[in-house]
Formats: sequence, structure tokens, C-alpha cells
Amino acid sequence: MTIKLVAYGIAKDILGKHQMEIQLEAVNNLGDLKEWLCQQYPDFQKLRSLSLAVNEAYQDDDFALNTEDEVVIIPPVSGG
Amino acid sequence: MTIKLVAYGIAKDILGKHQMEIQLEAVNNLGDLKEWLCQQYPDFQKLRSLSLAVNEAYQDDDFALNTEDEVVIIPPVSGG
Amino acid sequence: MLDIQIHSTPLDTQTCIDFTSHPNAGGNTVFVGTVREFTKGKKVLRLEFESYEPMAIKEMTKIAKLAEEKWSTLAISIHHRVGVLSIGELAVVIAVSTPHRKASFEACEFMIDTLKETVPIWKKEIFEDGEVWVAAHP
Amino acid sequence: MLDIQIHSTPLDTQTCIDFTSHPNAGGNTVFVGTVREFTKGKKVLRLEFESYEPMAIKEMTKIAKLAEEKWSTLAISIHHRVGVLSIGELAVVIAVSTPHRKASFEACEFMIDTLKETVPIWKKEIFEDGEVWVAAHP
Repeated sequence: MTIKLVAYGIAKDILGKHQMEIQLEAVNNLGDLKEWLCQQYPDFQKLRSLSLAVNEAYQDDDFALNTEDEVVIIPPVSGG
Repeated sequence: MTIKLVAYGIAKDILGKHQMEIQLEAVNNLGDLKEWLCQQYPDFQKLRSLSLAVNEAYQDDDFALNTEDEVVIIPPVSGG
Repeated sequence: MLDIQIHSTPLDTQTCIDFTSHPNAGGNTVFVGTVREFTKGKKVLRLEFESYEPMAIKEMTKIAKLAEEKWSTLAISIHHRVGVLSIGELAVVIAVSTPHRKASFEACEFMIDTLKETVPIWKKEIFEDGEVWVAAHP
Repeated sequence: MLDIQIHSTPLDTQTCIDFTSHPNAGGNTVFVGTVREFTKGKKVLRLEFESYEPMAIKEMTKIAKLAEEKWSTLAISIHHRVGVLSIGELAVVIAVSTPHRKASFEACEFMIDTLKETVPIWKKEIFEDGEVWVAAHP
């Protein structure tokens, strides 16, 4: 399926771009996607945390993905 | 000896004036003066607390009084 | 750095914040005490604050120095209003800056709590049918 | 009453305080987060804040609603800055009013603590010899 990835902060540096579209097989939920990201871009494994958001909200690993979903990569936040 | 009394807040209302001079015998320290005040003006006994200050600072009951001292009567404070 | 003042004219929060701004400050907490409209359901028309000014300044300075020592504050500003105040006006502003934020909350809360216990300032609430010195009686 | 905003221009503390002024407010606590000059002894030249804005607004609103429910706050204003900031500029202002003061300290501290944990905003510190996304690595 087709997933649109959006990255902020250090995730943007690791991905090398702010947005990209990827074609994935055998990825059903956010947990699978996170695993894929950490394999393709090992620098994600070095972060203090890695969260994913869909629909402008944090979602759990078992959140089911549909084609055309936009997934936002949220590295450790540091506002305030 | 001669003591100058200064009163603020409700103490001013109880005393009936902001300042007064009193002549006292058998009063050696602030504890004695407090007792005298509570006898002469029983409304002082109804307050939540009663403190006395000399030299712009709270002083204990055993603070020795000298003639011409200025004693400030501090009823319960309520600033802020 | 301490800035301790008593004013008979309206207080300005920004003045206190500006005093405490500091290049090493990571947290800046400000407490603003305002005059409430109701006390135990009774409508307050206005308030009068009276202070024993020289001692009030000394006691506020003492509080600020205790906070400075305990929390290594960078700057503290305490301004207290006296005189006649309308509803909504500022009675007190306490601003404090520290390198890290937790200390600024603790120091600010310590200062307002202690101010209310020790600083010789008295508040009278004026109602339609009378007036009362706040907290004078048990 | 909630006022949650993200600005790319300088923040104004007084605007947040004014929003939270309320006739029943007895306490008004304001936290101001500023940009510090040194991090672990290294001189910071400037900072860049980046946000995932729609979600950041949602998360800040969520935090404000939690505080509103838990401490029965009267009004809350949270303004967060994004873009390039110089030393001493305001990164965040959180103002909250409550009928009694203890609640305003607790609510304000809860909000800044939670904001720093959950709101998708990222801070990059720029030094003379490089730059780093703050808190990205363990």
C-alpha cells in the first residue's frame, strides 16, 4: 500500500526530507511501519523515543494502516 | 516608663487611634505589655494572633522594653 | 538581584517580569494576586490595603533573600499595592527567575505563602452592609 | 475559557495574563519559558523551534482541558513561539487563573511539565561549531 510519511525535527534530518511517499508490502499497522523505519534508517533506533501520529493524534502500534494514510513521525519533543 | 504605641489594621480600631503614648509601671518586656493591652482592650484577646514589633522587626515576649521605645501592634496580617 | 516595592498606584506585571529576565533564566514564574469579587458569597465593593511600610519592605526582602539562598534564584521582584483597590486590580505581583523551571515554581509559591503569613499588610473588605479586616479573627 | 496559540512572532506575556483575568480569580500564575544562553557550558547563538502545528494546538488544548477539569481553572492561556529565537526571547507563556492560589501553581506547573512531554514542538540549539536537536538522544 501507499503511505505518505511526514517528518519533523531530527526525523526530517534522518529521513533526508520533510515528506515522502512509500510503497510497502507486509505492513499492516503502525508497529510494522516503525520496524520498517528503524531497519531502513537505523538512526531512528538511536533516538530517546519514536512516536507516530495519524489524524493529528498519537496512535498505538496496533493502529491499522490503510493505503493513502498520512503518518507523521514524531521524534522526542522539546518544546517549552 | 513611657511607651509609644503604634497600631495598624484592626488594632487601630481596637485602640481607637493610630498612635498613643502610655505611662506604665511594672512592665519590663513585650510579654508584660501584651498582657496589659489584652486587659485594657479585651478585643485584642479575640484576634487570631497578636504580635509586637520594635525596630521594624517582630520581637519575642522576653524583649526588654526601655522608656521611649516605639512598639508597633501587629494584628493578623492579610496581604497578598 | 532583588526588587522589593510597595506602591499606592496600580501595579504593572510586565515591570516585574522585565526585572527578572536574565540570560541564564530557563524558567520565570510570576504570581499575580487580584482582588476577588466575592468572599463567602458576599459581594465585595472594594478593598483597602494598609501597610506598616518600612517593616513590610524589610519582611519582603527577608523572604526574597530566603528564596534566593534556597533556590539559587537569578532575580526576584515583589511589588505590593496599598490603598483603595477595585475588583480585579492587582494586589501583589511576585516574579522570579531561575536556571531551571521547577525551582521557579517552588520559590514563587514559597514567597507568596510566606508573604501572607509574615508581611505587615492588612486588607479590609468593604461590603454594602459593612466592612471587615480580613482574617483578623479565628 | 481557553486561549491556545502558536506564534511565529514575539510573545507578549501581558496578553496571556489579560486573557486570564477574571472577577473571581484570587490567584493567577504565569510561567514564562525563555531561551537560555548556555547549555552544559556551551554558548548558544540562537534557537529554532519547529512545530507540527495542528497537532501541537490539539495537544496543548488537551492539556488545558485536563487542567481545567482537575483544578477548576477560570481561564487558561498558552502561547508557544516557533521560528528563530534569540537568547532571552520567550519560547512559551502559560497563564492560568483560579479562585485560590495553590491551584494556580499546581495547574501551571502541570501544564508546562506535560507540554514538554507531549506537544509536537522541537527545539534546535545552534552553537558556533554546530547544532543539535534538544533531547533527541538518550
